[in-house]
Amino acid sequence: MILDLVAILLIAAGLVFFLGAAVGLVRFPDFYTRMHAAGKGDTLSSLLVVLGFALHELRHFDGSADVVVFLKLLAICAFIMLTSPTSTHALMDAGYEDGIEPVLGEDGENALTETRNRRLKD
Amino acid sequence: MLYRLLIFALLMVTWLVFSGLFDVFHTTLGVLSAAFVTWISSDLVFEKREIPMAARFRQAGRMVHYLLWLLWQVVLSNIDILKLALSPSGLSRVQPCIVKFDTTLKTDFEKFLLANSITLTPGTITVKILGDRYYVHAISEHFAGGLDGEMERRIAAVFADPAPAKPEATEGGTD
Amino acid sequence: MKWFGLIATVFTGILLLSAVPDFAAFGDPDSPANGGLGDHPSVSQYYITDTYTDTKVPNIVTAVLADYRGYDTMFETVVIFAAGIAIFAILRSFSGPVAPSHPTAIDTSVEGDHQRIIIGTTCRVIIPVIQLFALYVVAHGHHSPGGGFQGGVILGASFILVALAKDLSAALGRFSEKRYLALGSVGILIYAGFGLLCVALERNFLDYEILHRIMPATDPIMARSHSMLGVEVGVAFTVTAIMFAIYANLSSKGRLEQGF
Amino acid sequence: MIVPFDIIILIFLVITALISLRVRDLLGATMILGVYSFLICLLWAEMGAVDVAFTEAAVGAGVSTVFMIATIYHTRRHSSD
Repeated sequence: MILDLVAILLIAAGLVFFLGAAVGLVRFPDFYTRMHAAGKGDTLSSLLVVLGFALHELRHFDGSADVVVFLKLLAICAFIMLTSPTSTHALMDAGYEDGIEPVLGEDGENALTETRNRRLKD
Repeated sequence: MLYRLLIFALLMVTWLVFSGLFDVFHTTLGVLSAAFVTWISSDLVFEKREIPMAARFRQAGRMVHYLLWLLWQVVLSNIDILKLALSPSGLSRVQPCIVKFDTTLKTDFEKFLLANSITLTPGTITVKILGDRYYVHAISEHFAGGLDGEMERRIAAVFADPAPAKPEATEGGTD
Repeated sequence: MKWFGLIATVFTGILLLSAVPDFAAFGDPDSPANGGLGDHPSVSQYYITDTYTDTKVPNIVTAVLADYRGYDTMFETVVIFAAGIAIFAILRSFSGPVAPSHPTAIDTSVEGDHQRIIIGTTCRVIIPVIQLFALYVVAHGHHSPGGGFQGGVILGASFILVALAKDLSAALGRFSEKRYLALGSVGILIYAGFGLLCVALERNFLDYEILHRIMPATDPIMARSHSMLGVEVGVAFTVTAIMFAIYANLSSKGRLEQGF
Repeated sequence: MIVPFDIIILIFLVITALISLRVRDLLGATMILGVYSFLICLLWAEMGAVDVAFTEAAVGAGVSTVFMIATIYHTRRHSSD
């Protein structure tokens, strides 16, 4: 019962973060800031939803099968934790290599220009 | 050799979690598969084989502690970005910049861990690592302030054994 | 030409759509495919009711694929092998030094970019887990979705991942040309070997039941189950080798040198 | 089988198929074909054909996308028509 409640809470929180990611994806100004919303809202929300499923699996202890499913879902969580930031980074990096100029704030600086200048000199 | 056994054990645990069937036939298949994977790709994980096994286990313990802390940070700052995305005035606070900083971490795995921790905590994404220098895209100066080095200190503390090295490098111990 | 294409597409579409009302409803037990016609029992009813008693395999799809229609699956594997050999025959070139693949392209990479610490480390950590998962998929085709094709593709993809994370030569160091050509053929030989063994024991090709005579500690039913596993392993070998072979030849224009 | 879910997936399938034909950038078209494969995979899974869905996810959305990207890398990136 309590586990069910916690599971529902986790899944609902995950969906709220998904909403935040989706809204951010539409509202933010350029590729890089959109990746912030898409890459990270995604990570935490999928983690929360999968954790919710995992707890839901644990709710009745009548066999080993449920525990195995729980562990498998935890393994999926670890996989997401490991690969999601990497793919976000890979997309950012690829975008920069492809020459997409980041939109900067008023006094925001772009430290990466130093590598780019060096590159042009060569 | 000891490391091969460790990798084999981790893979075997992973197999049992995947499989869920513990009869003799499937366990034998698991032993064969784990041995095969150990044979073809055990050189991929745990690059520094000279670190004693006990140090590895201490590192693994601290690593779990660090990951819990990281998870909490991720939740905290995700709430931040949620506010940013949903509040009507949030867009005015989006002032992106790309900052750089140098790290003192040595091994690839530590750098990887720091980079992915930065990417996981919202507001900042690692764009590039060139040598020791990190280039981080931050969604505003406020988030860039979070890179004050606390994360780096914590990671350094995880690996602060006599011989600095890589930790648990398979996610086999996911459970 | 464009208009002709449009007319042809629309005509075919109308033809296909006009056939839709004649279909049975999804999962209809009385449709000819499921229920049989008249008093002839249908083959799918047979699979559903008798697979487990025939073969002791809970996953009907695997039983149908590797046992009841094993002949079919064997030639599917041969088709994949032939595709790989065709790509090898067309692309592989043994000619001299390599011309740069993009002579006109501007190198836009930032200095020091070859390090790729983050991607490289992630791939290094997850590749063993992916390979173990591939073997798990092959081994548990009897109990859960999966089997030789899927497992083979995942195992091949793990080698492709090595090539993506480092470069092609690192992947070829693990899985050289000689090895993948040999493994691709060995897979089919395993499959055909199971069939020929049955012939040698005076049964039909791929009639696994008789294999209990040479397999230790099995009865005719378990012999079918275990032979299916063996056959799946053969399929997995071929698919792994061919997937990697196709990637290696495509990504390096058949020179197996540069690649990415 | 859940009919509204089916209809949503089928609509997305048609949309992705049309977009992949319209896009001039072949790399983009490849990505959208990956999405298409993944939607088909969802459809199979939802109809209960889990084995087929698994194959579609591994072959269609995974490896064949990589093959196409590897090919585009050695040909031209933009379609001429």
